[in-house]
Amino acid sequence: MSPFRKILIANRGEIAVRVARTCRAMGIPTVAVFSEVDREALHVREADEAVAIGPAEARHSYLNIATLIAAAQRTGAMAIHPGYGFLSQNADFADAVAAAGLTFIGPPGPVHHAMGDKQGARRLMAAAGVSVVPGYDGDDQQDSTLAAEAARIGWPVMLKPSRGGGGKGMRVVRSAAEFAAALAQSRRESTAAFGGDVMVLERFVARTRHVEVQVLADGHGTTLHLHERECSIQRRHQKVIEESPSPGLDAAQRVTLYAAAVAAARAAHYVNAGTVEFLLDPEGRFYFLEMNTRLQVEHAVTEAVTGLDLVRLQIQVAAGKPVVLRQEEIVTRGHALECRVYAEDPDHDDLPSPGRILFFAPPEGPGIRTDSGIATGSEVTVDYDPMLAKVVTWGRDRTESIERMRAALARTAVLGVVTNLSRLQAILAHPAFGRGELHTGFLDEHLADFSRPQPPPPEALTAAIAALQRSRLSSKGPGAPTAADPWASLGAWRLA
Amino acid sequence: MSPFRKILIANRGEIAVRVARTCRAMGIPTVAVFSEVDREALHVREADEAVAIGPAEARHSYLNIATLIAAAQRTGAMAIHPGYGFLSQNADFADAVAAAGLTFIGPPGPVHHAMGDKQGARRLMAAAGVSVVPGYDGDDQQDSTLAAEAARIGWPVMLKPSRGGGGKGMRVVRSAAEFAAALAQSRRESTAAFGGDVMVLERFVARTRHVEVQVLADGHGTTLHLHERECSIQRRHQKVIEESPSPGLDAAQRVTLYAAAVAAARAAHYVNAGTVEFLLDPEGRFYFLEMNTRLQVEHAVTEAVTGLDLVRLQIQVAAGKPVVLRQEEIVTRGHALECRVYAEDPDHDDLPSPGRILFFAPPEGPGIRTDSGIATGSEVTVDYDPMLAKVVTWGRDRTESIERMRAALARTAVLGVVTNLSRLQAILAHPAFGRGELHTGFLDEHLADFSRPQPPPPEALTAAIAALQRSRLSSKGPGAPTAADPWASLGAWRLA
Amino acid sequence: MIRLLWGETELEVDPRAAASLDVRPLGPGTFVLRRGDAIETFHCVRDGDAFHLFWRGAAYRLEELGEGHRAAQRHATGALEAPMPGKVIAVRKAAGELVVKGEEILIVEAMKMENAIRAPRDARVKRIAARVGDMVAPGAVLVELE
Amino acid sequence: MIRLLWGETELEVDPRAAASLDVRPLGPGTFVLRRGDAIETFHCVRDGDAFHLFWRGAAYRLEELGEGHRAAQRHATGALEAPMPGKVIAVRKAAGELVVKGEEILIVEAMKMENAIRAPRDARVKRIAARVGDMVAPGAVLVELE
Repeated sequence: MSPFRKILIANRGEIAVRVARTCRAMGIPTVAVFSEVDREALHVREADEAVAIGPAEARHSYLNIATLIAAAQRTGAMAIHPGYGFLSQNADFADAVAAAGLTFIGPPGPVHHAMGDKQGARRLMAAAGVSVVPGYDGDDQQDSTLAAEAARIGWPVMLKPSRGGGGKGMRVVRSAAEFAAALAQSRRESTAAFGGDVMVLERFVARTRHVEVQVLADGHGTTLHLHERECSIQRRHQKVIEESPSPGLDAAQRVTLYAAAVAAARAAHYVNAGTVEFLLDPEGRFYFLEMNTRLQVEHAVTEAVTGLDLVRLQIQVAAGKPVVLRQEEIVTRGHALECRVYAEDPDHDDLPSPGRILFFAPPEGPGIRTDSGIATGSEVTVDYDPMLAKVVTWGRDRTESIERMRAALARTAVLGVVTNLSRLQAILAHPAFGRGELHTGFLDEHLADFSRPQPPPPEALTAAIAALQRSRLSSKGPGAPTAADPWASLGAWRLA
Repeated sequence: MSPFRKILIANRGEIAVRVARTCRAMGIPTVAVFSEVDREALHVREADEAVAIGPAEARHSYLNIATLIAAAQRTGAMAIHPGYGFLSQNADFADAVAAAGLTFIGPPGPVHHAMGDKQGARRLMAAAGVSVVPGYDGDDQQDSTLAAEAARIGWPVMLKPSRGGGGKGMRVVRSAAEFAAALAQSRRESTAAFGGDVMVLERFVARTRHVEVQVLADGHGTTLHLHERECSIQRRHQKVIEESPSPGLDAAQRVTLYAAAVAAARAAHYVNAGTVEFLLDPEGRFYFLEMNTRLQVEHAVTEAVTGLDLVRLQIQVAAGKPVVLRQEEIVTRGHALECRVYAEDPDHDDLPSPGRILFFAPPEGPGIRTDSGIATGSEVTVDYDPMLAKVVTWGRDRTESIERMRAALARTAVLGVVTNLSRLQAILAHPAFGRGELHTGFLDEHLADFSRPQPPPPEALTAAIAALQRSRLSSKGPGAPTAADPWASLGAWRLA
Repeated sequence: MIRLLWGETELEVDPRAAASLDVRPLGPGTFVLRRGDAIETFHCVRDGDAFHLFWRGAAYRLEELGEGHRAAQRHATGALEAPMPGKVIAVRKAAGELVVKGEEILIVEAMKMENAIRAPRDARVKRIAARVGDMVAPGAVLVELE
Repeated sequence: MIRLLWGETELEVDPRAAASLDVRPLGPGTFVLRRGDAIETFHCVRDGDAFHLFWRGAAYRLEELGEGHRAAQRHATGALEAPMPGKVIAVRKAAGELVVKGEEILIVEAMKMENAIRAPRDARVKRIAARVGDMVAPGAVLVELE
């Protein structure tokens, strides 16, 4: 028996595709939603029904609570999966879904409310005895108060929107002189992305690792951890490469970390899948960073090492079923890596690179999983997050998963937009990465002057011109291509 | 350090692609070989070099020992991976490769010789105390002797070429009247496929399971088992669906079975990866069937449950490295299924269906792996085995892997040739399959009159005509497609 | 009406119904159909006068029939055709011989499997239209019975 | 010679050398090159006057330059261009104001990230060519400095 007759997926891109796939395996029909620019997007094709929800601008479509609930009601969806980003951590949305008699696949509103803003979460965790980074989480949000608190904490200071995630609006401020401009910019970004501009300040600790624990609670008294992920490779405070297990933890640290994560989840009265993020300083001390009350982008590495399907578990928990797994049954095997492929130009300060995907071929092979939101012909617009796909590899050990990832990245062909694939390859090839010597400043330390693109080798250019010549020849020839060369006429397809 | 500077893959299709992928992850360049009709085949594209080895007919190309060794020498390949089929179990080939100073990735010639023919293998196993199916494995191969022995064994009798595999030339003979014609046909097929026509007779036991154990021996004294696979779903004695673990074994049977397999491998002085096949009768008794001295088609299910890369292990063992795994480290997790997609028409007596692949989209999603030998545009010729691809799913338990397989098969789009996908779907949907009640006569018992193809629903036909209309419209329009509809002109691509 | 042949079955489609559908191409061979909220991604590829369709997990081959075209009489009485492309590897009977129902007349090999062409009824062989070694195309008449 | 532009760099290809290569199409956007035994599968897609190439794990965008065509002077002195398509969300300076090197002049948002257009040197603003809310295309001149 399917737990829900139909599920609406209130998201787009790779996560909407990925959620739809688990639903399909479970025999649950799905409803996609799409904004005007996403009418032909990949996530729409994966669904059984698709409802237009408004213009490109997210706040009028993917962030429009009333429209999403109306779409669910019209199509008879019994539950809504929010994915990540957008409304996934929005307490009002979770409440509104419940008020409409539907099931929100995620924690209930009060949990989002308590943990969804960093300010409240820091206070709750400190009260529960989980250590937090020294900082400021007060209600007085005047610019002058924040500037004074920043000076008290000591430079550099990390500026974080109390709401939000994904690195948006986060900034390291290195001196009092920079503070006012940085605060204003973070507040603007925060307002645009999350609809609020309350800020939290934290001491910026250099050379820290970002380590997080996946948790799962069923609301019937069971709260489990699904081991950790390390996400220290970041760019602009946005995760780029994640892995599990972390190469920076020993067995004793793991025990402590898992216990802290479960304690945090219990303190938050957590239900469904969530993530407790920690900062691990060079001395091996943990600090609670925040709790993400949703599925993470990087959940696939946990799936690879634990063998669990987190979306399936989310759906079962949302349906009120107790989790039958015991903690000791959740064991990891091998090592998994995830590389996020972004439409950003690593040679030009990571400028977004929207455009049409003229060719996309995901890598294939044993131990490789690609979760993609694009296909050849997809349009990458300026309206949404520039993440195109996640390449996930699994291996018996970290060496094998790195080997597989390097082979996979070299076969990930994306044409039409500029991607960060060259930087991902450089990171994977770096000796310090191979040794597992990771910290959140890894890219600045090791690859700050990475940007030295090499021109295509002469042989490649000649081959490309030959390819175009062949295409032209045959497109000048008589109408239909011959059986011997059926593809010739396609070589030249123009995408204006 | 790579164990070999370069490897030649003496095969084609999905297995050549699959071997090349592990080589790539290991950083080892590969050399593909191709017959005249395979010049553009997928396996060629996966390699770094590709050598033409002759005409379509396999005995002049993929079975031509001298040509293959010359190709390896010319390109500087240090080792040859034979894949499965073709020369993979050919003792002369293994010997010739070694004599040429190259490494054969598989057991040495004498092992192939001893185990590669069923006659010798039966005798060796009986001598080593492993039980074999009652039958005849004598040297006297006169038709009259075989007929008399068949009568002595009792009808029905299974007729098997002493050399060979893949079900070719195997036949169940139900009465003396059928025997002569069946023997002649099996001998012809055996000669064509394996170059010899010595036959073995075995009592045909109804409602048996086919269970096999993957073994791995390193030549330094370590012989390990990698658990079992069940391959009872067969058509024309050819495996169609395989899984691991077997749903028909209890813990005590597993212990016995693994011990028998390891004993068999040791008796054969086995080196490298191999498979010991058993027949499990309805009373739970095992009989040795044969030993396959090569990688199996279905090795991917073992990889899915053990997490081991068998091709990597094969290469390491061939390079003389000891296997560092301990038996107790080789544990299975969850359940894996493999479905073989054949270019055969299940509605017309499984007639082969060669042709051009006009469209191929492998299924995607968590827990799905597709090993394919084709891409859109590939030519499936009459010259080789009709297997196009293997769809492999993994799940936490058999229920989840079946769910995932059903979703995967429904998304495996192959156009241009007829495939057995409709039958695979029918098997997966059958309650007896779901209950794990498998035996080698499963298809005859449950799906003998499966062939009731339904016409496409009217809605589908109308949509198809609409798709063709759109294609025509735009191809009549002005030259370049518009940005809004860049694909329109491709909808109509003709493949003459 | 557009007339289509699926196997031996003739089917009809109203081209105006097709023209009014919301079907759009998404990539080579891939299309999406929308009817209200319902959405269906399908694959369709033209192949000469035929086309291939993948719809909800099933593949179909369809032939478009022109004006006044009739489905070919595929099985003229007494004619046995090659069921698939392949090579004739054995001929068991000659013209004038009698065959009983189920008896092998010749054998075509493809993809390393032998496929016997057997008598569908008791009859006398009128003509054997293939020799050992011949490559034959599907539908080629191999044997005529009286 | 065929002249190509890769970023700001001009490259040349001998069309006869290309014509003599063994390059064959394998599928949409996919080609195979053979030189002796060596084989290389690569991807190449045309896009107006440009084409995109995927070769040994790296992607390149190249523009074909016509006869006598010169690479455009992309950075006219004093003109600041939009680095990517996006929306102008803030304008900090007006014509006539002085700016110091590194100072924000305006902010373009795309994919939810803000990108500041900063003064490359101390200068006086001659013209601001965009207003808050404008959607701008890459290369569009946003600011002119004196």
